[in-house]
Amino acid sequence: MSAKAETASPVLFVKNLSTSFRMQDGRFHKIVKDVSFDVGPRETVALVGESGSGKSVTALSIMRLLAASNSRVEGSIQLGGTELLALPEAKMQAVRGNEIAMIFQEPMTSLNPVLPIGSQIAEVLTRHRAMSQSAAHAETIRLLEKVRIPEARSRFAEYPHRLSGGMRQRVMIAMALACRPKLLIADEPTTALDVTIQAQTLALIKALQDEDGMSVLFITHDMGVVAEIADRTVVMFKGEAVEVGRTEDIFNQPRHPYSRTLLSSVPKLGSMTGVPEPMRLPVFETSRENAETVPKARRSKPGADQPLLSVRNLTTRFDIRSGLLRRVSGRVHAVENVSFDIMPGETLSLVGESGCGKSTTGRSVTRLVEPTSGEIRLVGTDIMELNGRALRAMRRNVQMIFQDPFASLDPRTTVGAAVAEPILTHELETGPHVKERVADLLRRVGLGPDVAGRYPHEFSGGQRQRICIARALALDPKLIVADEAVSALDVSIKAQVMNLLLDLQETLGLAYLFISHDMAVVERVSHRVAVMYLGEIVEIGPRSAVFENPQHPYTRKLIAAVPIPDPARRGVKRPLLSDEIRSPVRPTGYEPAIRVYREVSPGHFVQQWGEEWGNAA
Amino acid sequence: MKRRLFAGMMPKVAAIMLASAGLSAAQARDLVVAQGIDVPGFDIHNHSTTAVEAIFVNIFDYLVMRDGKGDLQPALATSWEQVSDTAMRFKLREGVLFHNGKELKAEDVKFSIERPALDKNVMQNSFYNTIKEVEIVNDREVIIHTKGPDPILLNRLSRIGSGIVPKHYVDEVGWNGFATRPIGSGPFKFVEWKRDDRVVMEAFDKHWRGRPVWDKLIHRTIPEDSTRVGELLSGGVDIATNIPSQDVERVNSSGKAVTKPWQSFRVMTLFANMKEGSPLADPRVREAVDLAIDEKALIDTAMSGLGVPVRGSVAPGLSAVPMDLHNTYLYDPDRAVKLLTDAGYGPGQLSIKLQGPSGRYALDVEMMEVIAVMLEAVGIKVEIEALEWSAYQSRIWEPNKIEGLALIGHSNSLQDGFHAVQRARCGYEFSKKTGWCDKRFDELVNQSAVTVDPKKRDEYLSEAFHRLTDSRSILFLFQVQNIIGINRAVAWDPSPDEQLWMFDAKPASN
Amino acid sequence: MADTETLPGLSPPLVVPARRLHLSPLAAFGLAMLTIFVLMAVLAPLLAPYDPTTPNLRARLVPPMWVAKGSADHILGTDHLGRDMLSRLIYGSRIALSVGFLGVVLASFIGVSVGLIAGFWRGPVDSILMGAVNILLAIPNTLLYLTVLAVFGQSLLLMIIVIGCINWTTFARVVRGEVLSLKEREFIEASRSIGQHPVVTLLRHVLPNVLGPIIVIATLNVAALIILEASLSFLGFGVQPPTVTWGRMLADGRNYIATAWWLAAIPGLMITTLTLSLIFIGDWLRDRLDPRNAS
Amino acid sequence: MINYVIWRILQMIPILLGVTLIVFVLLRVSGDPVLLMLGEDAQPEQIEALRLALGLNKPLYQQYLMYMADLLTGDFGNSLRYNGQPALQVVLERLPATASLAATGLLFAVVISLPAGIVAALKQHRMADHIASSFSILGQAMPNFWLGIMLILIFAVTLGWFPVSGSDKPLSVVLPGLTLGSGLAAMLTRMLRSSLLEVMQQDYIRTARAKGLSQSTIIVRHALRNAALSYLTVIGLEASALMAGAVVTEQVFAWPGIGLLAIQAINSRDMAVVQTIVILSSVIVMSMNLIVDILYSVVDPRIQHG
Repeated sequence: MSAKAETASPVLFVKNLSTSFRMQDGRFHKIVKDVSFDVGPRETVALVGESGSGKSVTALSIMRLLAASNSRVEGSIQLGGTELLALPEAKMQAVRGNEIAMIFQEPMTSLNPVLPIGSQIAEVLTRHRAMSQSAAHAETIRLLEKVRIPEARSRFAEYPHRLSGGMRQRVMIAMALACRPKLLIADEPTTALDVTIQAQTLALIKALQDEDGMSVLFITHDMGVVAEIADRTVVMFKGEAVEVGRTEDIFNQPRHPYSRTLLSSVPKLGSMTGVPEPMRLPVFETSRENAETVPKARRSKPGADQPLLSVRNLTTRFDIRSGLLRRVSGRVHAVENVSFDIMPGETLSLVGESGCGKSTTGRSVTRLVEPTSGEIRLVGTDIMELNGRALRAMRRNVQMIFQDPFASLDPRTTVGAAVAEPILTHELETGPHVKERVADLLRRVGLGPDVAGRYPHEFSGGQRQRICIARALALDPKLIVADEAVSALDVSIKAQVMNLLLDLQETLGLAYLFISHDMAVVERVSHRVAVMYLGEIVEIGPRSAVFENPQHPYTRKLIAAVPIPDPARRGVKRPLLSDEIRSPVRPTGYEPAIRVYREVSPGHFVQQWGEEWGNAA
Repeated sequence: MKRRLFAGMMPKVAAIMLASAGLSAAQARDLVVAQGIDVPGFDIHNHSTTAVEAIFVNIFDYLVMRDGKGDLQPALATSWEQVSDTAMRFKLREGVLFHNGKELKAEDVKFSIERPALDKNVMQNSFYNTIKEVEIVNDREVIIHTKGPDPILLNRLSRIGSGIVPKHYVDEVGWNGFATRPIGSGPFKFVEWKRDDRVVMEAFDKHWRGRPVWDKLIHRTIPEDSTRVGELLSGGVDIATNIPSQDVERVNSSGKAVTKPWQSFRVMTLFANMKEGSPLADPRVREAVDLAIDEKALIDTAMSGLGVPVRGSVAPGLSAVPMDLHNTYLYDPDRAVKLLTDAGYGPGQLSIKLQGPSGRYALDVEMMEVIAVMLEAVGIKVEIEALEWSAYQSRIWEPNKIEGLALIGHSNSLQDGFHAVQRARCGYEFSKKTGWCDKRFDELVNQSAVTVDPKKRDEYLSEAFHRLTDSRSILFLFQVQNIIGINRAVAWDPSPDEQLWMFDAKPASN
Repeated sequence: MADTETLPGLSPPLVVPARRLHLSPLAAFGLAMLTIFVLMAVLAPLLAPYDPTTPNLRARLVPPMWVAKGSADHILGTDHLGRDMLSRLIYGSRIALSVGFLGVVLASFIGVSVGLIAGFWRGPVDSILMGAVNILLAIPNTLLYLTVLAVFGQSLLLMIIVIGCINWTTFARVVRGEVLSLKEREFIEASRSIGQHPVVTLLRHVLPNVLGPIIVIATLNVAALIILEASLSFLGFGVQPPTVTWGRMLADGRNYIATAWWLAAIPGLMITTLTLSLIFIGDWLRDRLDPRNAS
Repeated sequence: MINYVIWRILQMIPILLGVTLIVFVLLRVSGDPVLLMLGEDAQPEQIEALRLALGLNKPLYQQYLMYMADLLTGDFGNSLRYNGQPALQVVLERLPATASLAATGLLFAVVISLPAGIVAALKQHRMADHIASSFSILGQAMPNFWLGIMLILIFAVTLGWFPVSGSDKPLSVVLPGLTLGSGLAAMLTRMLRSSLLEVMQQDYIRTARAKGLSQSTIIVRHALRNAALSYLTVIGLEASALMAGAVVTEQVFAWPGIGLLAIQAINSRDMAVVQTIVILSSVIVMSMNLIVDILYSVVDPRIQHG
């Protein structure tokens, strides 16, 4: 494939592309600086970089979708020899959706919620192909079938909200491919999807590319995805294309220090095979070339015999009310009969896809949501019995770190006040000691005490997450529930925060309930892992046991779906599945099946699965 | 329908412009009269407002009726004679038809007059309760018996409360039915009533005076003054009552309409709280207040010159009132200051509350503001409390509720001196408000009520009027004059009794 | 069901430090005018050339000085009782502003309290409070004002109280909606998870974050109340004389539109200017306080 | 859907109870209606008799219970002002006039605000936007009665294009409709502008642009329906303002609807009529809100009332 790409003339040719935006001061600031690359016929080029690297702006510049009033695009963009930047808007409209099509990151918001999906696809056909309504209708159904949407005919009149995220992204793809464009620009098309759905979607794009023979410009931050699909890769950093080359070359011999940082920071699934303990990630400091921190194995000891947290038969359900009298018509079985222990100083990871109940489990354990039944013992005390003041006092022992560092801090409270709040609430320190303690905590998470007077918006995502960790540490908790604590962070930052958590665990003897959907991260930080599916734990055990010897079909599926950031390992053709993540909503009176667990090896339990998994394993 | 309205708007606009230019209301032989208030229904015995009566007169007739000068003229009764001190005989006009074609007979007269006289629950009862019985002599003759001598029986009978209604029709539909679909014998017959909008009447062909020149008479209710003036100027209405004085020039210079003064029997007064403890209990203080108010200036400023200063409840057109109290006033601020000093009040030491309604009488609030300035000029501090009408009414209605001075306007629906003073008798409504009781006054008023001899009666009442004036329990300010606006295409002279009797109106000859 | 709890365009809480509040020209105009009006109200006795309530019977309906027959004695002319329009306007600003601002302060206090409590605790408290909101929302406000003022009389204080007690529903609805969405935000959950007392959480973390929408609504509400006062005066239920109010001046001046235009035009202009200023300020605050515009 | 409507109607009951209670209490603690009924020449005996006849001598709560019992049988009491006619009949008679006025006002508001809002949003910060925005701000800053009087002066008295007042001619409804609709038009224009601007920033609009659709298709097909939600919200919220505005507008134009009736009834303490108006207009407001909610689900398929 890639051989072909280099000989033929490129489909897309971008030269010295610069994009500037008018800022609040009224002047134009360059966001994309002098970027040049090309995309050959049938070739897939990945544009990779972290948030703010200008990769999406580059894509929007190519499509000329930036508002003309406050943006300026310079340089040259040629599509099949036509200079796009010189086209009048009306002509450009004829190019968009026709010769270049685009799919976006958020399938949830990228479809118009008030129009049926069929008509949104048919619209492209009537616009560019001058088809009649009925012809467009028929072609739309063909497209829906092409993107493997089951029962395509009946889906035509469906509205987007009735579809799952994966389905919506398929609709987006169908829409993009409607006119058989020369070039498909895919802007983080799988980032918002669960990992199994991501795998399906990537496979679909690949298959369609082969069928239609189009070129793809693939924008992503995920090195795994890059390795999986890209023939060539453009690494972007602060608006510049710092490295352009064949994907294998960039992965094997990254030349630019930033490329190296990016690659080294990514936890690779399977890289922990044979390592018993969680391990720090290597972090390259981009500013200092070759300043490499050697990854150290961590030896935090899950010491005592007595579990710190002991959860038995935890069940949390939410009522769904409907009808005239607001009767309970169904229940979300968010957490169903879950039991596990966490030892002091140990990390137990809950892993699973959206809707599997992992977050609800975390919140139930701290009683931020009210569990339906079960027993939660923290250092011997049953938390379920506590109320009011006692409950608030208990919270000293368990703290939480949340996914979104931007939402986790009150925008109107200074960092210092945020960190001091728990101290003052529980009257741990008084007077000047509070300040000292806050400074100490901030120092501990790698921030200076001088940041105490600043407001959250002045910090980056990673720094904010550090502040949240400092706040969580303020009460000297024994257990921290980290709910997707690193998921929203950029690759390099993610590594730093993961390392911080590991360091803190060692020095303070913390236990973590680490909730994540990212298998690679989980593999890196956990002592033990529990895989959740539809509110239940389907497999639990020591990390190495679960990852190296997965038993449950779901665990296997999950591990298989993770893209590996290693171009050498790609090409393993996945079957084009279109199964969905199932919903934990049950009718009232639903009795969950009684589950039996089998002990595979010491401490490694797997749920006996039923018919539904069939031969999937 | 809406859609069509807008689709066809532009051509229609043009059409309407042409229409309003070419056709005046007069040529269409419709007469449109606009007032600020609507009728509450057509039960003529159950209302209490002159403006309502002003509409009714076009539908109903009385036994006797006042002419433009206020003199009594035969109407349904062609002649009358005093049979005894307590009985009066009336001969009825022949061939008078009700709007439904039935002839008006003595039994209708008996029925129509005995209801207000004998039914205590109707509002007009207080005006008719001197009547004991109506005796039918024959179809064309009745004798009205009163409980005692009643010198103002004819006054009573020339009011709308004694309008003659068809007995058979009321028997058939009841008073509630009558209230919405009335039948009378007046020059116009009722067609339609849309509440708060319009009463439509059409000419009654067989009216005994002859057919009115107007095909239709429409009374419209337009509460907002400026809108009413706008309608007058745009030709939407032909006659509009209560034109604000500031618009007089505008109306007259418009070329479309003219204004004419419209007499009213209403006299504006200040009721004084002269009960124990009130500073106004001191006659010197009341006199000082009286002398401090420059009625002429008050009329000229607040009322734009509309009004006549009075010292009693008197107006031209009323019977048995001492006209020496008309067009006169006392104003002597220096003496007022001295009186106050004598009474023990230095400048600024006396504080009086001035209560009044807001929006009930023309320019009522302005009146209070000017009065306050005048009182302050002699050293009386004034606190104004202006209330929306019904709140005001409920505030001062109960006895002893006036705190200092209260602005009240009273009309005279019996058009007789007796009615102007009778409520000031001890224990009656006015006396309850002011606290003023005077034996001699009560005696005079009571005497007048049973004295048939007009000369003696006038003497009694004149003395009573002066006693009331001198008591200064009520300070009389001025007789109200209103302004009525009339389209130049209509010839009509307003009568002094505040009635809008449109039989008289004719298209202007030009 | 649609989420009608938040006013579109107002919803997201705000993150803006003072120094980022660039003034737009319109907002600058609004702030300048508001400052002038406030100064006018405060300094009324010093600024007004005449007593606003004393009629001058010799100088009635004098037009403004720049009009023919105008006089420099009365810059903005006099009314039908010869009272100086300029002085009345200056004093009138006191009532306009106090009805507007005090009414809104009271309304927002009630509304914000109700909204906070209802949104934060939900359950039966929420049902009862929102029931009250729905009752008040169902009754056309003007009818309610008229009825209450007709019943209890028409003092300025009462008017402010009545406005406060009726007008709070918007605040309650919006605040409740904000609280409901804030409650989903992780920093509120974080506050719970450190064991903070709910009331403290409410006051320290929820309240400051709903202030933005409150300020915007309040600003626009002040404008609405000034117009309301004028409308009530028009219907005869306004603040009673001799208290001077712009609304009453405008309402009384309506009968002079054709003959002495300045009686209505000048207070009308004042009301419009003040309202415009407040709307400008409100719009500007809305734009500024919206985090989407904060970068 | 039907279940939802029934559910919403059931929800109105406690609200209506609250409404009746508020109005009842307010009016019963007000002045004595009997005095207003009987007029200036009433005798004390008459007053007493009428008080007794109306049950005004009973304790308040008994009067309220009596009233509620009557309401349930469809008896809203009798009008004092209109010689004891049933209040419900008096009010219902006026409803069509107010309904046509409100409908016209709403129509004007929509007809004005749709193009104005779209133009303002599309030409953001340009002349058309400034003009549309200025008018809408002026519309909000101008009291209804003032606008009404000016319209009469200009378009009826001076130009003679429309009738000054009343409701009998075909064009009568234009000026009052415009007066009533102006405030709503202004608010809707502002709302449509800002919600269109907001919608235009949404991802799906970017998608539509990426499909190569023209600007007009994007607005008509993709943006307007989404902006319609907040547009509808405002109409729902302003339903009661429309009813309230009718009071002033009807007074100015002598429009014989329930607004004018309300003023008269309050002034004459015609309690039965005032109560009936308030209850009826609450029902209207709630019904309008219900309609708006149902329209939501027409506009937005995500909302389902099941």
